Amino acid sequence: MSETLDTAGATAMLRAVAQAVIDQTDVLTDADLAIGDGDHGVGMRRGFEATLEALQSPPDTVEAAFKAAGTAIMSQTGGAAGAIFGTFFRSGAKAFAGRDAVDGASFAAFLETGLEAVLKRGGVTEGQKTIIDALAPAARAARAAAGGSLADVTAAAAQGALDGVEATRAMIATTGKARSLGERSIGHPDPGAISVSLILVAARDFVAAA
Amino acid sequence: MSETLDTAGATAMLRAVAQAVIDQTDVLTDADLAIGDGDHGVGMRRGFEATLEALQSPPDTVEAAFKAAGTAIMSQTGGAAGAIFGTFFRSGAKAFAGRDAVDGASFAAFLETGLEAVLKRGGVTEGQKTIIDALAPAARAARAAAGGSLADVTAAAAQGALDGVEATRAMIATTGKARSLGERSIGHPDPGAISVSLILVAARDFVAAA
Amino acid sequence: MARPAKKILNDPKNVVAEMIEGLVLANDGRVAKLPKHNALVRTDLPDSKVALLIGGGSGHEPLFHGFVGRNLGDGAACGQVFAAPSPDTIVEAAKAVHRGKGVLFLYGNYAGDNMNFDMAAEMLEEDEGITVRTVRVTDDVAAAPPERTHDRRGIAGDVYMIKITGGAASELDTLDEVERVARKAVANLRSMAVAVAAGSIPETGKLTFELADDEIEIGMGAHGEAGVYRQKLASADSVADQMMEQILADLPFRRGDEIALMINNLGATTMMEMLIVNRRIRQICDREGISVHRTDVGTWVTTQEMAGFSITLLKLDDELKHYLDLPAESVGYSRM
Amino acid sequence: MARPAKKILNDPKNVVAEMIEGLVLANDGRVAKLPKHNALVRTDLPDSKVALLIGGGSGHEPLFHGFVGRNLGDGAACGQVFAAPSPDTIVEAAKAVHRGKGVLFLYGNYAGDNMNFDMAAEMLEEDEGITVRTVRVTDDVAAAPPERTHDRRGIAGDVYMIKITGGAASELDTLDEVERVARKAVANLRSMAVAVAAGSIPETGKLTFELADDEIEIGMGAHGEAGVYRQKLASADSVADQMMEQILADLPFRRGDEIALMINNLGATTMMEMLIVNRRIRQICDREGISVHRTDVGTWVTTQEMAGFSITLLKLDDELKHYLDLPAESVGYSRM
Ligand SMILES: Nc1ncnc2c1ncn2[C@@H]1O[C@H](COP(=O)(O)OP(=O)(O)O)[C@@H](O)[C@H]1O
Ligand SMILES: Nc1ncnc2c1ncn2[C@@H]1O[C@H](COP(=O)(O)OP(=O)(O)O)[C@@H](O)[C@H]1O
Ligand SMILES: [Mg+2]
Ligand SMILES: [Mg+2]
Ligand SMILES: [Mg+2]
Ligand SMILES: [Mg+2]
Repeated sequence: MSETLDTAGATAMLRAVAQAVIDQTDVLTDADLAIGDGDHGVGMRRGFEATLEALQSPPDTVEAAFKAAGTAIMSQTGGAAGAIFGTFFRSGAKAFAGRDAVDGASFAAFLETGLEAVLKRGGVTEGQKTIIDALAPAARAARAAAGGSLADVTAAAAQGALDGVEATRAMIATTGKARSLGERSIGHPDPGAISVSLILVAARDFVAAA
Repeated sequence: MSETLDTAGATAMLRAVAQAVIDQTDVLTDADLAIGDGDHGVGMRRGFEATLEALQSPPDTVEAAFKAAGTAIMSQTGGAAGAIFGTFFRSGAKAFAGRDAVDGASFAAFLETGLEAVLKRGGVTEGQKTIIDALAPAARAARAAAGGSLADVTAAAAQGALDGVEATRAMIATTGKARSLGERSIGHPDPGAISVSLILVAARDFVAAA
Repeated sequence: MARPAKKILNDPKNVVAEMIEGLVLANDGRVAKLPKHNALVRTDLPDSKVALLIGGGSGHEPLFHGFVGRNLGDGAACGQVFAAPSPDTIVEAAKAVHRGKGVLFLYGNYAGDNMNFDMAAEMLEEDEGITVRTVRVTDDVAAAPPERTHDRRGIAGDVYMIKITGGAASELDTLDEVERVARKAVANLRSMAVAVAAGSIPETGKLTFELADDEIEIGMGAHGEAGVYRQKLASADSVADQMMEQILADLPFRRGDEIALMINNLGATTMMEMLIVNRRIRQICDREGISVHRTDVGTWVTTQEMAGFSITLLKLDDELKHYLDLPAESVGYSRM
Repeated sequence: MARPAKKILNDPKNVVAEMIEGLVLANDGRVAKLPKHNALVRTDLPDSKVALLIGGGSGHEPLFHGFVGRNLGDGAACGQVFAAPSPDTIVEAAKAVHRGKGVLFLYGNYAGDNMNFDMAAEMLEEDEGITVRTVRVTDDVAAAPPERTHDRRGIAGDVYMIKITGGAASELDTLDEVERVARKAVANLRSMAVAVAAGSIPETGKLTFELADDEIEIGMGAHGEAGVYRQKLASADSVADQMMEQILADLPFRRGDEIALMINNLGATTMMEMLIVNRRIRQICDREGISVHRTDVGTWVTTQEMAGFSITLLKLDDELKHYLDLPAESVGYSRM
């Protein structure tokens, strides 16, 4: 288990993340069918397949790797998820500016920077049953663990996201396609939040195995 | 059991015939769904409901009663059946011209006159899996029994029609909506032929009970 | 035939009358209903013209009632769902559109329509002294072999027939001439349909045929009459290939021909599917050296909620092109 | 969500690209596709005009790609099925339609569209110096209470918005003026839908919601988003009554108002049903003293093969009427 990831390592991690999301296309489809329009799975698959392709040519820096992922997602996913995850990776990438490796602290900063951009773009706050409800607790958990190793930070972030997904079950959607369900949205986890957890769990597992 | 039907009796018989066909709407629907477009039942119902209405005002003559039925059918049934059964009753009615009652001989003449008009109108011959394949044997059987009572003639006609319906099962449709089924039409009786049998069975039963 | 149809209707026995009432209201006064019949007539008919009367069973909306308008039908006689109109309705509609130069009857070639329109024609000639000519649409290549085109059904080709004959009936002065143009058009017209799922008649509420979840039927008729064969659901390209092979060979269409191309929705098919099929058809036309003068992709000749589509090719010459390209406007079909 | 969809397609991943290829081929050269994006642009754009860019997720055919043409959209940015287009596609489409007088973005109010179009607008202003204004369609009264119209979805009202804004963008000289007309139109626009059966996304092949055989959902959104309530299948008249009650009360529409009326097929509904509903709507309008300037009954904003329809009312004044009634022609919408 390495303490940091260089550009090649970060690229490999992003590839593992992409594959993990692609593998769960059907799970995301079903989650979005339950409270949205059913396209979240295929949208995420398109975006992360484009990410895998974009990362074929090795990026020069960690920042470039994350930005390439975000750009691929933004241009191929479409919909709310494309805008949000695209913004998340592209803006979050700035946390790695000038750094040649990902460590625990920079990973936590990545989550915070990405979260901030996403909050601004989407105009929602916590509790509206969105991506934010996985991302915000993940970022907080990562910050709390930021003194530790990259493994500690990714583990904390993943757990924060998973807890966040669970918490979305009890929420009433007040934005996005699920909004009109009102109370009928209770009981179902938010699809976008599930995607956040898939991403962070894959990152944790990659770091743990690296 | 009376030997002849006067105008009121003929009108009552036509009403009984109409009701019998209306009662079998679903049977005709299913028969037409199997090899046609499924509208034969509702078409016959429309025509014979209009017949019942037309016969509310008592016709002056037997001929007028049959003609009124034919006119109602022709204008309300629509489709192939409207043209054929409308023509059949309207043209067949001429066999009663100048007569004040229906007897065995005139009923046989009615079937023959109606058949002739229908053959001309439809341009088909026996064996093409149509109304003709019930009507022609019915007319022949009626002619053979025409020396007997009205009861004999209607019974013979009904039996001829029923046998005709059975025979249509083995035929390949070469006209109408069933034509394109080709060999797939084998095994199914012709819907229009079934209607002929319903009409003549109801006539037989009315005469037998009168 | 067990699955029930699911529709938002009032009394199913009144569908045709209520539908025509709704259509007249949607039409901004340009068509009127005859008081006692399910028939429509243009309100802006010129004093003198060859009249075009179209019609047939209902249930194929927007055909026929939606095709009454300038350079289209002058009137329409509408039957109940899938049932030809009765002679009296046709007679009254013909009298209402007649403007002194005779009436052309244009309708699909079905036993019921043929008999009812023929009876009406006889009545009109005998009782009213109105000259009637008849052209039957026989575009469905699936319905009979090429040597028996008179046994073929009329399907989506009705649209191009109404468009061309409507134009000819606006510009040409005699019934003879209008009939000549219509006969030329029908001789140059070929169509074929594929069904994916069945439609239903409101009054019975029953689907008109059964098709397995993974089956389609090539050559299905406009009332659910049997087609040429059933097969497993296949790709858009391969379905288009099969249909085009039969259509092209039938006329036959040859290198250098110029055509109008119509892809018509049988009811419940997505436009996406039809556009994807259009893409393939154009690849085939390019390969065969056939040029496409114009394309119509839309919903014009339906079989209630049947899913599937038809492909229609019309071989053009300058005269047909002229009438086809005239502007037209109606509830069912508008083109500048 | 178990019943599989049954469609004639090639690889479901390519549906949007193939559909756009088919559409361009059907369009007689009047629109072109951008080389690297699922975006369409008119080929006959004048040198100087305010540009109207429309767009959104695909799957609502003929919206949006079918609404590019004279007096309609100048271009369209198309996403994947039910997914807003990405910022880069929108940027390229905007650059292609821009003719020196700024670009108006007109699209339905959904989180995904809002974010992607906003990002594109920022890029265009910052990187290209192109002025962009945005008008979001919010006609669905089922989506949020009247005090939160900014939370409402855009559904079939898109058609009247594109028609009016397209006309205004042809005749008016400044982006300000075109935006003003569009804002007035959207403020006067109200719609509501009813769903009878679900549609599906080609890539998943799954129906987007479940509805019992005897149930309908009033207020269903254009991607199958939940409506206001579910109820048993009811008569056309009572369904029209319920929907009209909510629509009329919302603006509210008042005695003496003049409206345009649209009944839009969500995909698989028969035109017969819509015409029967039109009949009832006109009875209601008569009773309420609302006059109908024009009616459009057809298939313009779909949810794939969803069955159901929507009702749209637009309150008119002379200016809106003028732009609405301009002739327009495109694959999806033509009116003389
Ligand atoms: N304004 C927003 N801010 C953050 N996340 C959002 C917002 N709107 C929607 N989302 C997220 O997007 C997810 C849906 O993504 P997706 O299905 O790809 O997009 P769409 O809603 O356009 O179909 C939701 O589950 C929710 O988590
Ligand atoms: N040319 C014809 N002559 C006699 N009977 C015919 C002819 N064509 C069809 N039929 C009869 O009409 C019946 C179908 O009637 P119907 O369903 O009412 O009409 P349609 O075929 O117009 O739907 C067939 O079963 C057949 O018996
Ligand atoms: Mg979604
Ligand atoms: Mg029938
Ligand atoms: Mg029929
Ligand atoms: Mg979506």
